[in-house]
Amino acid sequence: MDLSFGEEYEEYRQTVRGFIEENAHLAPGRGQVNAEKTRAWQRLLIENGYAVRTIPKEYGGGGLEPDILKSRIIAEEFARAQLPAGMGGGGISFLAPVLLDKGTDELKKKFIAPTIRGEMTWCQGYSEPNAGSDLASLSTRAVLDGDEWVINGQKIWTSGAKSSDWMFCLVRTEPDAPKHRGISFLLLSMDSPGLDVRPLETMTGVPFFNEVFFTDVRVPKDQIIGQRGEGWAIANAILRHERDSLGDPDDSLRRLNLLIELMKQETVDGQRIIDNAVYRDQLMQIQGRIMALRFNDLRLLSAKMTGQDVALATMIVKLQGTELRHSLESLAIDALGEHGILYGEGPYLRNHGSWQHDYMQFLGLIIGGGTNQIQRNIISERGLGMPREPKAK
Amino acid sequence: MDLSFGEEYEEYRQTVRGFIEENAHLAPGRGQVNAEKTRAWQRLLIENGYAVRTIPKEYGGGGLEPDILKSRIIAEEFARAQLPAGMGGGGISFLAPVLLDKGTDELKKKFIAPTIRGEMTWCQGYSEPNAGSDLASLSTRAVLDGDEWVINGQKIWTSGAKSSDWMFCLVRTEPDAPKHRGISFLLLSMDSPGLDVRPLETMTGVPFFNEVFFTDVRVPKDQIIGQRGEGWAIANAILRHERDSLGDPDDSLRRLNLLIELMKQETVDGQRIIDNAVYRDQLMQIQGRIMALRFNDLRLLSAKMTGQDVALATMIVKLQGTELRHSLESLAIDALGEHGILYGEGPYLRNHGSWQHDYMQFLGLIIGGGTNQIQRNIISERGLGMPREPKAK
Amino acid sequence: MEFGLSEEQQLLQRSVGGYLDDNGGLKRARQFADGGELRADDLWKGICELGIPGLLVDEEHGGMGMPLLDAALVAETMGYYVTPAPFVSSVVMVPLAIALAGSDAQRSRLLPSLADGSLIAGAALTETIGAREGAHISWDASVLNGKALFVLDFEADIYLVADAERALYIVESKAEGLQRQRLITVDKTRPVGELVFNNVKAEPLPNDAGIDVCARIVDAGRIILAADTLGAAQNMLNQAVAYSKIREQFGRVIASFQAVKHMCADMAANLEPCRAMMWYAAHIFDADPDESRLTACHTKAHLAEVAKLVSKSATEVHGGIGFTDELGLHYWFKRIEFNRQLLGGPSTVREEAAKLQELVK
Amino acid sequence: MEFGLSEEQQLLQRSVGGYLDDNGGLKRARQFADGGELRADDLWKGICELGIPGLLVDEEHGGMGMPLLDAALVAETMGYYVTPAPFVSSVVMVPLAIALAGSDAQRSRLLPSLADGSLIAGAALTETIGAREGAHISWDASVLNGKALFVLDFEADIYLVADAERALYIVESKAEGLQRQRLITVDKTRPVGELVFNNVKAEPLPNDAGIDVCARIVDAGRIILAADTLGAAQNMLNQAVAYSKIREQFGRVIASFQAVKHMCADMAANLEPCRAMMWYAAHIFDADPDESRLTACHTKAHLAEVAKLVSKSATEVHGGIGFTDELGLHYWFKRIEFNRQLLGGPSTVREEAAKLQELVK
Repeated sequence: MDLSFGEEYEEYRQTVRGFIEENAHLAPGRGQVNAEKTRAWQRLLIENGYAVRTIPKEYGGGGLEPDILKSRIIAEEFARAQLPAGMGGGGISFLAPVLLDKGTDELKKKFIAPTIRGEMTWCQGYSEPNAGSDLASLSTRAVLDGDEWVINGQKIWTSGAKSSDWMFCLVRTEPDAPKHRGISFLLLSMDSPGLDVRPLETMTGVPFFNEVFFTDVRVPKDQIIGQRGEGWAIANAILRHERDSLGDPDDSLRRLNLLIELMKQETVDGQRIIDNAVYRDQLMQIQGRIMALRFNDLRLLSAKMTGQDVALATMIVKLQGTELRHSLESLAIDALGEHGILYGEGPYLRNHGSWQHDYMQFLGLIIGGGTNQIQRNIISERGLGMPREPKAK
Repeated sequence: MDLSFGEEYEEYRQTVRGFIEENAHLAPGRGQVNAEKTRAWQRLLIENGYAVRTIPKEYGGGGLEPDILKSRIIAEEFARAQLPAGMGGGGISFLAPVLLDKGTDELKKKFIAPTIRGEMTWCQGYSEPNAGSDLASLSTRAVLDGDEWVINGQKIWTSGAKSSDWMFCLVRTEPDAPKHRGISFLLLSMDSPGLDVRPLETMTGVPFFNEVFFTDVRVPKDQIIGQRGEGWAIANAILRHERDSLGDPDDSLRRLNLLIELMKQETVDGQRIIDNAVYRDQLMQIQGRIMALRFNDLRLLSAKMTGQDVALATMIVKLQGTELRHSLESLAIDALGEHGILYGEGPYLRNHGSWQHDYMQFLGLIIGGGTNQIQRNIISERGLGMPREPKAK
Repeated sequence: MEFGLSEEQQLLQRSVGGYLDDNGGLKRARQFADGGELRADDLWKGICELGIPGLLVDEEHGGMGMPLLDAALVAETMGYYVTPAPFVSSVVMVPLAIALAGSDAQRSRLLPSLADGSLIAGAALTETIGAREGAHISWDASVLNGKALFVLDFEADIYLVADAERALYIVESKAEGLQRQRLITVDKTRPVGELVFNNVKAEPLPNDAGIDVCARIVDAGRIILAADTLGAAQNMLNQAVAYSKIREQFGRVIASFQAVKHMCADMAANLEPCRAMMWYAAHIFDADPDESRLTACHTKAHLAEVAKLVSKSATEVHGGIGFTDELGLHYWFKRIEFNRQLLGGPSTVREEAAKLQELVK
Repeated sequence: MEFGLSEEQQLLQRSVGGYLDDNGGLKRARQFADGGELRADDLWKGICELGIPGLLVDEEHGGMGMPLLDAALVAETMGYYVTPAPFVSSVVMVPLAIALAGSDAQRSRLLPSLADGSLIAGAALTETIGAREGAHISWDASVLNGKALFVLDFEADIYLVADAERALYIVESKAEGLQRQRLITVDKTRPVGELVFNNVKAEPLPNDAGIDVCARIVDAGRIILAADTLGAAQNMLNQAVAYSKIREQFGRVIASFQAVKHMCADMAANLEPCRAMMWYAAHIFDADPDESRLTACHTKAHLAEVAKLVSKSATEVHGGIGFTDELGLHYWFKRIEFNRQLLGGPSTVREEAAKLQELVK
């Protein structure tokens, strides 16, 4: 057990701090929509090795060796300064690594550099109305017609579809193959004729997801990653990644601290809410659960560095993290009482209605990214070695 | 909604009270082992129409019309006086009605009268080590040899096997029939040669259940209720009955009131436990849950009288009642702190260690009488019309 | 003895249900939520034709003089159909308050118009349960001052107002010095709002009987909100079971998966006893006011907890579509949330239950 | 940075586990529970040969001077094998107390015999966490009077005793005026008892450093009990998963039923992060005493809650046999219960956590 970062890393931390101090004025503000300023900041970070640091230089990245500790230091220091540590999104986080791993030279050259510089933004087309938990049964079809794929079908739960330039998506190209082997991974422009994006309304009322309809959408034949039929394996690697990012305990900790402040300020009949022993006990329960997940996260980070197998400790993150966060938001609403259900706008809204919003949003995330029922299947089968359900007769 | 019993019944209640006042001195004391006094009391109750009141006179019963309200009044008044309202047990509660319904004249004559007078006590042989949730797969075998069944096999969870004179049990008599149709319902003497009863030790440490081993146990051919292969249907009627008697909310209410008294008396650092807001809130939660189940019970009683269908409200009783009771006992242990885990004997034991005992016993009952997982299957399939699991390939 | 509904009560519930099935339900709730209507006048008209507003008003004043159980059955149906109509205050709490605490003149003047639905009444009582900073009503000579939050059935013609001493008043919504501001909650089917009183003229209810009328009508309100919750939760469970029987994944309807079955079984097992609890709570409100308080608290709190489980699980059973607006499942979800917090959240109400039993120092 | 166990720590845990697998485990626990032994001398001898009693004692006094994490790893293994051995007090709390608060002479006299296991020490500290009526220790001139309940590692040669002012004393178990009475709990692998002091001579620990040693060793004790719970719960989960893979009902192993799978998944999902939490809590005990208190409270409470879920679910997965004595599953169940209540139940400990953060008025 050694929780220090070591001398070399402490020096690196100082370097990062120095950079931040010098350049903070160049960073885009919170919720800034100045796209060019955001991209300039991204380019600056890449040049200095703070964003997409392990992508090779020839594709526009930092060309550095992977170093999880340095990555963590970067994340910590930028978070401390409340500055974005580069752009996020599916293109940079999920697609670029897959392209590097499985893309042809041509695809790499065409897509990686503009993607990581934020000039080409991506959305992800996986789920369909009839392929949710059973994603591999997706039915959006792509048929080869000369040099082009012709796509027909529908995707759902596509966040950012309105604002993205491109989409990476799963389509069925081999209808006669077993369901997991008939899927391919295609890249397509959101400007393609025949594409129709409609916002999906959800319980939060805040637009986030979309439906995307395909009518004879044509895509060049070589905008495929991997071979025909290999799409499922490629997508799965991404999905595992995506799940880990849901229910981040550091984020829950920030919310908890906000809740503690709130409970100290709010009063009912002149008594502070924090002085209510019932809510206080529930608050402490949540604090304990967050602590456990945060230490679990440290263990995962450390295990990544040393190559240890911590599969079970990894698999449980999404299930535990989303349920925990949902409970936290729920406690806040109960503690606020009538004020807890205020939403949208108005004079008595606390923290911009975020308690109510996140309470609902995290119910969505308990369902999304593989429902928590599916997570339990995965944990029991892959984590505990219990058998899959027998096939129905 | 009319929660009064009506004039006729209030008069009946006075009659019952009068009887009790006059005869209370004849009742056996709490936990009394004077078998003859118990049986004399039972005979007195039968004569006066307070026990086994609907069993025909020719078989030794009261010969009265069924009247659920009168039955309830009897139960209430004897409970109020803290006197036993007659003998209980599987023979009187479960077997006698089945005999009446399905038994031959000979069987009725031979068994009903001594059973209801308490001269012939019964235990129940259903579960087997490999037939728990899947009871119908039981493998204790009975083969006809001349005029006798010859039984080999093993039963488990047989409460009262040591003290009972007779057993009613399920045995496989038609090994080639489908599993539910190969079972018969036999009656046998516990004095039969080849029977071996061994107490089953459980987590409570208090003897309650037994294992019963059969080695060439011989039973007269006609000691069968119903036809060969009809045993499953007969047993199922009994099982439903038995489940309803687990997790009785009136009993939970008595425990709750005892817990409230305890929490008022006990102190930690000079503060009464009831003054701890966290435990008090949990206590109130339990009180609310008990209330819901008690009113549900009233609804069931009323529906029985009017013949209404309240299948779903009936099915949930065992699941809800046992979980509730387990939670109640668990709260008591937490509220008592270290004193809560005292068990067996000693100076600081509260309520004879019953909190700890019932906490464990009710975990046993969550499992027994059809595990609560099986109850959920039943509720979803029979109560909500959801499909059975598809058969495995 | 009969623990159950009379034929008349079943008929009442069926007829309100039939009307709302045809004219209300999700579609009407959506339209109301999206459209910025102050009141759903068409629905209210139909509800008036059924005689609902007069349920609890005595016959002498143009009502039907029914027990609270009848109103609770209607509330359950309102919740089942997420109905945007003034009910808990205008049909239940205010008529009861006027009947119990009003003078003969007040009764004669107000009850007939409440009973025929031509007058809508809101209720400003939140501060008697727990006052937030800045909220407080005081009576001085003949005027009210202060602020009341979360006023129920807000789009009203008159308001019933409780001051800090739990005395009750009637205030015209157009009274001089009265500022009204709508508060937006998750539940867009139930208008609530804030009232600010600057020397507002008000008419006290004399309350000659000297009972705690404020407590009585809060009991009634809690039972009614619990009944509404029961209806909403029952609908969510029904939808979840029905959807699971048609939605296929992995080549089977999801209703055949044990995980889904057990979620539904747990919802049903928790919800089913709530029906008897709600019946009893409503019945005992009239039959035994002393016993009523404790039962009302527990019914409000227990229904809130059970419905929270149901609303989460039913949404989960639906999967992604449960989170979207498509089936509108969230209208019930949010209605349950509203009912949970108004007139006292579960642990507040449980603490009141403990106090009633003298379990609090 | 490395968040994990060193090779030495893994080796330690494996060697203790190996020893207990061969010589301890359920069979030995049963024998101890049934047989009326005061101490399991054979096991203790083996444990001494492994050097366990000296884990936390510094090298100068014959120990190994290891951090608390090493002791916690051993505690986890003890819990895993339901080991009937004095540990939390004799190996952890008392040596730490003497090291922190003892005089040089006391250290030299007591630590070496604690380190080689020839001296067993119990701890009477329950009243500093919450005193029950009648329990209270007072110091007057040179003698102790009063009563201490739930003394840990009760079958001891000496006791560490805290008085009402949290000052610490060493008392010989054979001291004049000391009455000892065993208290029987569900967990028969852990002797606890009552001490009654009638003018009993005691030796104060001077505590020259002036820190709250009582609080420090309670922190350590809580972490150790949490580690024991982790081991016990992990064993129950392992047993449940293993049993479900061989038990057949309805023609399938029950591990293939989704209800069983999801129960096991929930147990694992809750339990797995507790491992990192326990490591951290034990590590920070040495690394940062100030931070340690809060982490120790949360680790104790959280493990207790998670293990309660695990112990119930694991028993349920076993069905009837889980309730019987046959597989002895209840030994772990009861060990978890013991750990839950001793040194502060979950909500008591959570309230302490709140106090540490100044969240209590």
